[in-house]
Parts: sequence; structure tokens; C-alpha cells
Amino acid sequence: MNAEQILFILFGGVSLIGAIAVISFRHPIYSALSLIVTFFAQAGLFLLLGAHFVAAVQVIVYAGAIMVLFLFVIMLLNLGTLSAKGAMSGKLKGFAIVLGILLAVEGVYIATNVLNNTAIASAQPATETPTTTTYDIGELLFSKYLLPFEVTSLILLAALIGVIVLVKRGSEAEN
Amino acid sequence: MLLSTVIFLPLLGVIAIVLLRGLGASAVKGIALAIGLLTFIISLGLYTGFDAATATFQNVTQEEWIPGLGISYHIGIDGISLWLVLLTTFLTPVCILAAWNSVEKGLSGFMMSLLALETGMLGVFCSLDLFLFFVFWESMLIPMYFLIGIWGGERRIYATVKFVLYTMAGSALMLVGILALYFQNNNSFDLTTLSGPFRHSDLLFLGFFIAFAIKVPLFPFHTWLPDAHVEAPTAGSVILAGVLLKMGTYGIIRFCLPLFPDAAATFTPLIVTLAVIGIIYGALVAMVQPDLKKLVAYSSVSHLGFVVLGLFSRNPAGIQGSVLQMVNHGLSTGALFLLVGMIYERRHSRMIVDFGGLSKQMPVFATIFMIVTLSSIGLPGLNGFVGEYMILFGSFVEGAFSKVYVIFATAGVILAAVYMLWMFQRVMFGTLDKTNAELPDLNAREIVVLLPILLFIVWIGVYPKPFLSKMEKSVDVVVTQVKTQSATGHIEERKLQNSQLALQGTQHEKNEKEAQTK
Amino acid sequence: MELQYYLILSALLFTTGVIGVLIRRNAIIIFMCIELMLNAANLAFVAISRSLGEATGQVFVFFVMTVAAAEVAIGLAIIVSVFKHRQTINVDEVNSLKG
Amino acid sequence: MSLELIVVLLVAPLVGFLINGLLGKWLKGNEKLSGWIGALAVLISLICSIIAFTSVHSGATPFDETLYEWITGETFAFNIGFRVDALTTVMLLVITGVGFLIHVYSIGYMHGDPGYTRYFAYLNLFVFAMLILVLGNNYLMMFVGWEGVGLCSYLLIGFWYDKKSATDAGKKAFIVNRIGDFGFLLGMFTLFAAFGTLDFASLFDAAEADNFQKVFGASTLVIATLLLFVGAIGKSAQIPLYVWLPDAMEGPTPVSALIHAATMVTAGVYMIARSAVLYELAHTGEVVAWIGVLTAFFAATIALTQNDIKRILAYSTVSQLGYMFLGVGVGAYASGVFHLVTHAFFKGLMFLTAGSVMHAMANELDMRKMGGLRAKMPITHWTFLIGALAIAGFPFLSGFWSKDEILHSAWGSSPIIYVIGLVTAFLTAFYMFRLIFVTFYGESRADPDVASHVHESPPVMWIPLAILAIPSALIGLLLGWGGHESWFHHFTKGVFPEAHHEASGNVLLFMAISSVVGLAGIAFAWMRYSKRAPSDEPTNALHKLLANKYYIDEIYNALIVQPIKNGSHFILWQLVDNGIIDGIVNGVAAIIRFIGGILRRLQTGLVQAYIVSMVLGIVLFLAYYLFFG
Repeated sequence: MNAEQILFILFGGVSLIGAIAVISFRHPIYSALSLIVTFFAQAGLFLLLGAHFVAAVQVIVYAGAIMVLFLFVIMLLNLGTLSAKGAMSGKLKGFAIVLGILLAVEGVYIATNVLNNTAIASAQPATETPTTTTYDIGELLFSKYLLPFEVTSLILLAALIGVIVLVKRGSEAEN
Repeated sequence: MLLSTVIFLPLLGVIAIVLLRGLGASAVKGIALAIGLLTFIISLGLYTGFDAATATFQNVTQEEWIPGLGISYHIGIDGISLWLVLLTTFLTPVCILAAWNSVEKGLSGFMMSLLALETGMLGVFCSLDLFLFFVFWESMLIPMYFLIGIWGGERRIYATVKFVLYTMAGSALMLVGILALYFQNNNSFDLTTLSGPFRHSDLLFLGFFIAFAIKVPLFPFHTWLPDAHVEAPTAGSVILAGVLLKMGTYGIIRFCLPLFPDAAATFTPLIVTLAVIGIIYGALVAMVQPDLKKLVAYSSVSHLGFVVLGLFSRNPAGIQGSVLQMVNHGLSTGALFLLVGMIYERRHSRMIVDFGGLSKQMPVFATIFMIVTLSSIGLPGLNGFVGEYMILFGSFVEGAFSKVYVIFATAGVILAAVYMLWMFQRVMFGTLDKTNAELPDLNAREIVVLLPILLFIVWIGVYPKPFLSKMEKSVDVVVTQVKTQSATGHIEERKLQNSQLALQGTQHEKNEKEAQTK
Repeated sequence: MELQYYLILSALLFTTGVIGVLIRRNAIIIFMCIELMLNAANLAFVAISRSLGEATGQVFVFFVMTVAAAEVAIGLAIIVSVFKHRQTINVDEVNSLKG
Repeated sequence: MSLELIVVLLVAPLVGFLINGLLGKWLKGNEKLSGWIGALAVLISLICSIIAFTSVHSGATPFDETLYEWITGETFAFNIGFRVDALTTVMLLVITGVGFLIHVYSIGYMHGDPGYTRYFAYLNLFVFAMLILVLGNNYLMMFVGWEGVGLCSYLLIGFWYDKKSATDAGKKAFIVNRIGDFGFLLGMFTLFAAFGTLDFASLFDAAEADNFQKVFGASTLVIATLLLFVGAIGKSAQIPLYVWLPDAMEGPTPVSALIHAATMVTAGVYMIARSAVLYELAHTGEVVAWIGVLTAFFAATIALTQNDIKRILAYSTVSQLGYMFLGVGVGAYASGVFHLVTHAFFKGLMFLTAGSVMHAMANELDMRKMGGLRAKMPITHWTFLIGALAIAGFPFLSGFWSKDEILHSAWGSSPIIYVIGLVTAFLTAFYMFRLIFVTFYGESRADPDVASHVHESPPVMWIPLAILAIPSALIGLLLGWGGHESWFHHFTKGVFPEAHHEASGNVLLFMAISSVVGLAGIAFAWMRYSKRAPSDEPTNALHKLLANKYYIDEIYNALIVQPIKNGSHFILWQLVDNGIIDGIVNGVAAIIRFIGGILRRLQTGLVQAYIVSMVLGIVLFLAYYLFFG
């Protein structure tokens, strides 16, 4: 068992436990904090995969910006007490979990059996850890994927305006 | 071009009303009436320019519309559709004038619906492309839906939904038929290129026929009609009875008979039975109706039974009579609905029991009502007789079915007198009720609405030749299409039967001889 | 490390997110679960990107993150305004879609 | 004779109708004018008719021309065309002659009625329709007139429309007539199917040459003639469709005289006389004769017990029409039409005198409330007496000649028919003189205030009576002298086929028997009723049966009218239409709604429920794809 494997088990285990914690805690604050843990563990996994840029962005955007937003809203609305009220009916809950497990089984099956026969699996994995530099990504983004890249900026703009409109109307209605 | 103008001028009127409705109610009415009259006047050009010596379609326009799917804007008229087009353009201004004061809310919408409806109906009668036909067929449903649904009576929603669903059920079947024809016709919807025999022609025939039978309406598909009529506003009823029902019979003569002659022959006994049941049934049920509009609605069922009977007689006299009777029914039943509407505006009731002795108070109304009633009964000298006589005579003398049907249908003539005269007696004769003692007689506008109809009622009754001569060639074409295609098959069948009969006969004789010798 | 272990992990994370969406009723937690699922997808992207030795997968992760950011912003704004109207963010109490 | 003459003859009453009908509002103030316009219109027709008559009488060939094509196609042609021959001119003279006198009479009779102009409009329209009926040169034209007179009859019976009994009677007349028309129509269709034409001339030629298509095999003509006869039964009020005529007396009395005695009701006789060729070939005359004689007898028995003057006259008309059918049925077409002519005069006269009585007695119709009118209304009395003597077959008055000819011919056909006819003649004389004795003789039984106002009618009324009385008395002698060699037979010779039943036996003997029977009837009536009024209540079962007209109306009502009405209402409308058909329609809708209701529960509105189903879908699809695909 080499270092990479150990690190994989460590980061993988932490992110999985974090994920389960997200859906298990009653209080949204705890869920949010667990989610941050998961995100950090995933950033570690990205590093392990040699995707330094993605790892960095993961920490900055997800663990940083997005989670702050979550925590901010939770605290703004003071949801602690509300969320505890009422749970899903047992029958449906059980059914949902069974469904989830079935989905997981299928996912694992795909990962182990199906993808083995595809080009992805047959591609020779690089022996030494190949690092994808930020430069590579940048080059792709501004050449091949220029149009989608520009579109994302529009999406962000639209989201920006949308949020302002939504929140503003909400406050107007209040008044 | 002329024909396209006639078809789409009313639509132009709709746009004009949309733009100018700010000018007030009288402007809207004025625009609608002007457009209606203009359309009628232009459509008269179709009549004067019509060449009665040929049966081919005239005033034809053909433009590509969706060439990839073989759909074209292909319109034209022949001697059959000519009359229905004229009937439509004639009745629409009459309806606009009839609705002059009776519509209070949403006047511009009402007028727009009427004009849009006119375009839809004209399109149906002129389309020579199956797809175009279907588009018009369905599109005319929308304004009618609004006319009944918005300006109707108390149970208008039920009536509208029933009307629309009935029609839709039929149209769905027709759509299947149209598509089937499309694929059997080298992926073209063009009616003029269609020529049989088609595969599954029995099923296709039924698909088309049920759609049209619902519209006619043929017994037992008729129950939407009384509801729709009772709830519809006067103008809606007039259009409904005057033109919409004719779309069914027109469809039969344009599609069912010429395209599927064999299937038509196969189903003739069934259809004619239904038609005769409709004649008698409609008359009997009309007799006991307490509501004037319902009575007239059921009388339509009876009258259109005659039309279907004539169509399936498959000989020139019967079919000409049927086409003429379509026009006649449009005029006389239209006039009846107008009259009922006028009395309803005054008294706010359509119940027969609420009336009586009106001829003392409203002599002009009574006189016109009498003439229209007599036309509906089929009194010689008025239009109804000519049509009914030709249908019955054609069916009896050289009809494609047993004379027994005709005997029963003729009995319907007696019943027509019973229900119409009984109604007339209860409404017009007897002592005048106090509540009715103040009813004013018809005013000038109402007389103007009715007079042109009366003119045609008498004209067709006394001198129907101009009407018959224009349609003669076109009807003959239908008849030959029906006869030649079905004849070959039938003659062979008959020969076979005859030889079998002969065989049986000889065997029978042999058996007898044997028995005698024993 | 074999590619498939990453993919298995990705599948498990994704399923966890699905289960969360299904069983939790708090809209914010449901949102978090959606983020979880997006992250699971990102993981698969990156793993396959590495396995193929090219950067396209990571470019996609970048896009996913942008969209996720936008989505979170909008989603949270909606949650806030819903809360203002209804004093709740329980999805089973927001049932205007009922037929 | 020219087409123009015929058109003028025909159109004059139509113009009168239009003037009175359309300008009625303006004529209201001046009712005399309106009446005279109507009368003038008929006078013009009368003059034209006389011209036409002289032309035919001078031996011109029958006029037969087409005015215009009416309903035509490649395989059929129905034209508006006219035929004027001896039979037509006889009918024309009766219609316009009697019609003119009745128009003049009406000017006085209808005086003061609010519907004055309407009355004359209808009456002119009637004359117009009746002229079409007799002038037409084909069956369809005849049918047009046939329906037209039916319409006018309907309008005039229900003339006083605020009286329910009047409008009921009008409606009944029209509908019963329609039943007859049903037969007429089918008869026409059969004829056209066989001959390919409805024109009299070519149709009869083809029939005689046996050159037609046997659509119903050998019995084609039998079926056609019997169907036509159904039409005649309806229009001429024979068994079983006679029920409308007595009720038709609800109309104004001159209408009864013109339409329901002299002209319209005889249209059936005219039609059979016109179709004589066909009836001869089909040998269906016997049916006609039997229906005729039975109707004659049957109606006469009912007339015995009635107390309403006009009803007695109505049943008498039915009875006399039966005689006419008897005549044409046994092949004595000329005699049948001759009786039609004489009857038109004397029955028209009697109706008008009855009207005169009503006029004097404040519209009283029950003769039990009359009596002794002879003194106060001498002209009315004398004219009525002439009419009654004529109908009773008093020697040398008009009815004597025509009825005797018919009975004579009947003997040649079947002695049984003859005997029934003879008994009927006795009954006729009896009930007519019962009417006379009770009304004009004995003590006055009227209300005192009515009785004090009894007066003779104004000249405009009694002059037509007097004029009518002359032909009623003499026309038989003038036209009928000489039996089968008479002027009338001579004149109509070309129209009818040779009679196949040659009258046998001594003509004088038959005349003597008829006279004796008629006189016996009169004498018997004198014995019973010259001194006392008929009793109010029927005394025995037979009397009751007759007084209630054999309960025929009630039977028809119970067996036909009510079942149709109730069946239509409850079974067809309520059950079939609203129950079954709409039930199916609404049932389909209900089923769809029910299914929709079940499916609707899936729409919980809970987003998570939707997601669950979505995930379920993903799982299932994946499973299928992975493990079974």
C-alpha cells in the first residue's frame, strides 16, 4: 500500500463520511459544516489526481464562497428550530433509501463492469503522476471552449440580476 | 385571387376591428357589417363568373405552402361549393345585423368571432387540399367555441364543451383518414390528384363519415346539437344551423362519396337507415319540445336526415336536391332562429307555454314566421318543397336503396307539418297573455334582416332553375364517380349471385322432379 | 490508483446526495445535497481526465462550478423569498403544484 | 285560347291576394274596397273562364302549354304548364262562378270583422291555388295546387285564431290532409318511376299503349292509383280521413261554402276523374266506389242526429262526396263530375243560407234554439228550401239528375252498392228536412232578445243567395236532361274513357224509385219534426252512438295521437335522447374524469414525490439497460 492509496482512503473516507453527515444532521448548520469537510476532502482528492487548479478552485469557490452563502442564509433565516419540525413519512423515507442504495449498486456496477469495456478504461493510465497545469486549462478555455466560457459569464450575470430582482421583490412585498 | 379575397376579407375585418375598436361600439358594428356586406358582394362575382357548363374547379389558386410535406394552398369552387360559399357570405351579414343590439358585453370580440368564423367556414368549402381543409375545419371551431362559451345562455359551458368534444372526436378520426390518404397518394394532400381505389377504403370511409355525421348531425350523433343551439346566441344559432351543419353534408359529398364509392355502397343501407330514423325521430322529438330553440334544433336533425338520404341515393336528382336542401335549410332554419331570437329579445323566454296569441299583437312577425314555417314544412311554392321533393323523388325513382326507406322518409313530411303547425298554433294563436300584450312588432332593422331571406325562400320555391343549373354538372361528376367505380365491382358480384341463383333454381327443379317421380 | 476506485467513490457520493434530496425536507439541505451530487460528478470528471491524460475534463469541472455558483445564488434567493412569504422552507409545505 | 288568357285567369286572384295581403294596413280603413278588390279579382278570372269555356265548347283542341321549366335536370323535367279541356273548364266555371258569388256574399257577411282584409287575401289565395290545381297539365302542378288549397283551408278554418277550437280544427285539417298528401306523393313517384313523366297527356298515352316500366310488376298501376286515391281520401274527406271536415266548420261560413263544400273538397273527385284512364286500366274503381258509398252512408247516419246546422251540412257534404266517388268509382266519370257541379251550387247555397241564419241569430248554430224563422227570413227560407229539395233528389231539381245518374250506373256495377246508395238518399232527404222543419217551422225557441233582432240579411248577402238558387234548381235540368245522352255527357266526352259498365234497365224506372225514396224521406221528416224539436238527450244506444259520431275522434285520439305524443315525449326524448345517447356520451366523459381523478392523486404537489418517481425511473431504466439490455 503506497502513499497514494493511503491518501485516497483517507480523503475518500472523510468525504464519504462528511457526505453522510450532511444528510444525517438535523440542524442545517451541522450539515453545512459537514459539507465543508467533504469539500476539503475532495480538494485533497483532486490534488491526488494532479488537478491542482481544480483543487484550488474547489477550496476557493465551494468551500469558500458557496458555503459562506449557505451559512449566511441559514443564519439569516434562523432556521435551526424550523428544520427539526416534521420528518418525511417513514414509508416514503424507507423507499427513498432503498432506491438510493439500488442506484448506488448500479453506479458501482457501471464503474466496475461497464466502463471497463470502454475507451476510458483501455487508455493507458500514465505511470508517473501527470500534472495538468493551469496553463493547459487556460489554453483550452480560451481556444476550444471560448464560446462556452463566455456564456458562463452571461450565466453569472443573469444569476446576479436574478438574485437582486428576487430579493428586492421579496422585500417590496414585505413593505 | 377573387376566391382568396372572399375567404380572407373577413379576417381583414377582424384585424380592422382590433385596430379600431377604440372608436366605440357603433364603429365596430359598422366595420363588421361593412366587411360582411363587402364579402357578400364580392362573392356574388363568384356566381356571375361561374361557368355552369363545366364541372372542373373554378377560381383555382394553387401556391406551395409546405412543399416538404406536400401541402399546398389550393382552393377552388365547383357548382356544389359555390352555393355553400354564397350561403355563408349571405348569412354572415344577416347575423351581424341580427346581433346589432342584442350583444351587450364584448361586442368587438363577438364581431371578431363572427368574422373569423366566416373565414373558417369559407375555407372549408373552398379547400382543395386535405391538409388545408383540416386546418380550416379545426380553426372554425375556435370562434364558435367563443361564441357559445362567452355569449351563450346559462349552461353554455356544458354545451360548448360537448360541442367541441363531439367535433374533436370526429376530427381525430378524420385526421387519421387524411394521413392515410396522404401516404397512399405519393405523399401529397392534394384533393384533385386523389384517385381510388384506396387500401382499407372501408375504414377510411368510416373515419371520414363519422366526422361528418357528427357535424351533420346524423342520428345518433345528434345530442350536441340541441344543447348547442339552446345555449348559443341568436347569431351563433343561425350560423350553426345555417352553415356549420352543412359542412358535414358537404364533406360527405366532397370526400366520402367520390373517394370511396365502394365503401359508400357497402354502408348505404346502414347510413340510409340512420338517416330515416333521424327524419322520423327528429320530428317526433321536436314535436314534444317545450323550448322553441330546441324544437327548431330537433327539426334540423329531421331535415338533415333528408339531405343525407338524398346524398346516398347516388343519383343526380337526389344529390341536386340535397345540395339545394342544404341551402334551403340554411335559409329557413336560419330565419327560424332569427325569429326565435327576436321574440326572445322581447320576452326573454323561449318556452312555448309563455306565448300565445302573438299574431294579434305582432302581425308582421306572425306573417313572416308563418312563411318561414311553411317553407320548413315543405309547402310547394316555397324553397323547402323543391329540395325535399327532389330528394324523395330521386331516392324513390332511381335511388340506390329500397323504396321502403323512401316511404318512411315521406312519412316524415307529415310529421313536419305536425310539429311546426302545433308550435305555430301555440305561439301565434289563441288568446293573448297579459305579459305579452305590450310586445312591440318587428322594427325596420329586423324586417331588413328577414326580407332577403324571404326573397330567397320564394325565389327558390318558384324558380329554382338558376340554382339547379349551376350545380348540375358538378353533381353529375360526383354521380359518375360513384357509379363507375362501384359499378364494376357490383356487376361482377351480381353476375355471381345470378349464376348462383340459377344454379339453385335448377337444383330446386331437380329436387321437385325427383320428389314427383317418387 | 485505479480509475475505477475514484468512480466508485464518485458513485457513492452521488447516491448519498440523491438520498439526501429524497429524504430531507429542508430546502437548504436539499440544496447542499445537490452540491454534493455536482461534486461527485466533478470527481468523476477529474478522474477520467487524468486517466485520459488531457485537461478537457477539468475544463468541464470549471464550467460545472460556475453553474453551481449561479444556481446556489438563485436558489438561495428563492428560498429567502419563499421563507418571507410562507415562514417555512419545508418543501412539503410548498405544494402549489398539487393537481 | 292563349297562354296569356290562362295567365291572366290565374294571376288575377294572386294579384288580389298580394294587394290585400301587403297593403292590408292601408286598406283597413276602407273595408268595402278591400272586399271588392277581392271579388273583382275573381270576377276577372270568371270572365276568362267563360272565354276559355266558349273556346273549348266550340270544339277547339285541348289547350296544353308550358309556361316555364320548374324543376329540371337531365333525367327529369317538371314544368309549370297548363291544360285546358272540357273537364278543366267545368271546374273553372264552378270555382270562379261560385267563388265570385261567395266573395260578394262575404263582403256583407264579414262586415266589421277586424281581419277583413286578411280574410279576402286568404280567399283570393285559395282561388289562386285551386285554379293551379285544376289548370295544371301534370300531377306535380296538381300537387302544388293541392297543397296550396290545403294551406288556405288551414288559414281560413283557423281564421278566428283566438278561438282554440278553430285553430285546432285548422291544424287537424292540414295534418289529416298531409296524410293524404303522403299517398299522393308516393303515387306520383310511382307514376314517374313507371312513365318517366308526370304530364297528363304523354302519361295517359303511354298508359293506354301499355308502354311503361313495370316498377312493381303487373300491379304498378294498381299501386299508383291506390296511392293517388289515398290523397283523394284525405282531401275529399272520405273514410277513414273524413274527421277533419266537420271540425272545419269552425271557419267563417262563406269559407265552408266555398272551400269545404263547393270546391276544395271536390279536388279528390277531380283528380280521379282526371286520372280516369289509369283507373280504368288498373281496375281500381271498385275500391273507390266502395269507399265512396260507405262514406256516403256512414256520414248520412251521423248527420241524422246532429243539432248543429253547419255540422249537419258538413256531414252531408262528406256524404255527397261519397256519392261522387261512387260515381267515378263505377266508371261513370261524367256523372260523378256532374254531381260535383250540382252539389257545388246547392251545397254552396245551403251553407250561405246557414250563414245568413247565423248572421240573423247572433252566430247561434244549434237548431234547437231556432224555429219559426220562415216568417222573418223569407228569402233565406225559400233559397234554403230549394237547396234542400235539390239535395234530397226532388224531381227535376238539380240533385235529382246527378244523383240518379250515379245510382243508375251503380246498379250496373253492383246492386248492393245501389241499395246502400238508395238508403243513403232516403237518409239524406230525411236529415235535410229535419233541419228545415226544426229551423224554419214551428214555434220560435230562441232567446227573446235574440229573437227580437232576427232580420233578413242585407242585399249584398241575399242577392248571391238568389242567384245561386237559380242554378241549384235548374242546372240539372239544363245540363242533365237525357241521362247519358245529355249535354253534359256530350261536352265531356273527349276527356273520359268509354264507360265499361253500360247502364242497364229502364231509366225512367230508376228515376221513379229515386223520387219516391226522396219524397219518402221528406215525408218522414215532416211527420217527426214539423211540430216538435228534437229531444236534447239521446234516447237509446244507437242514437247515442250516432250523436257521438261513432266515437271516431276519441278512438283516433286514443290509438294514434296520444301514443305518438307520449311515446315521443317519454320514450324518444326523455329515454333515448336524454337517457341513452346522452347517457353514453356523459358516461364516457365520467369514465375519463374518474381515471383522471385517480391519476390526479399522483400530483401531490410535493417536489420530493416527483423526484422519487424520477429516481425510480432512472433506477429502472438503468437496471433494464445494464442487466437486460
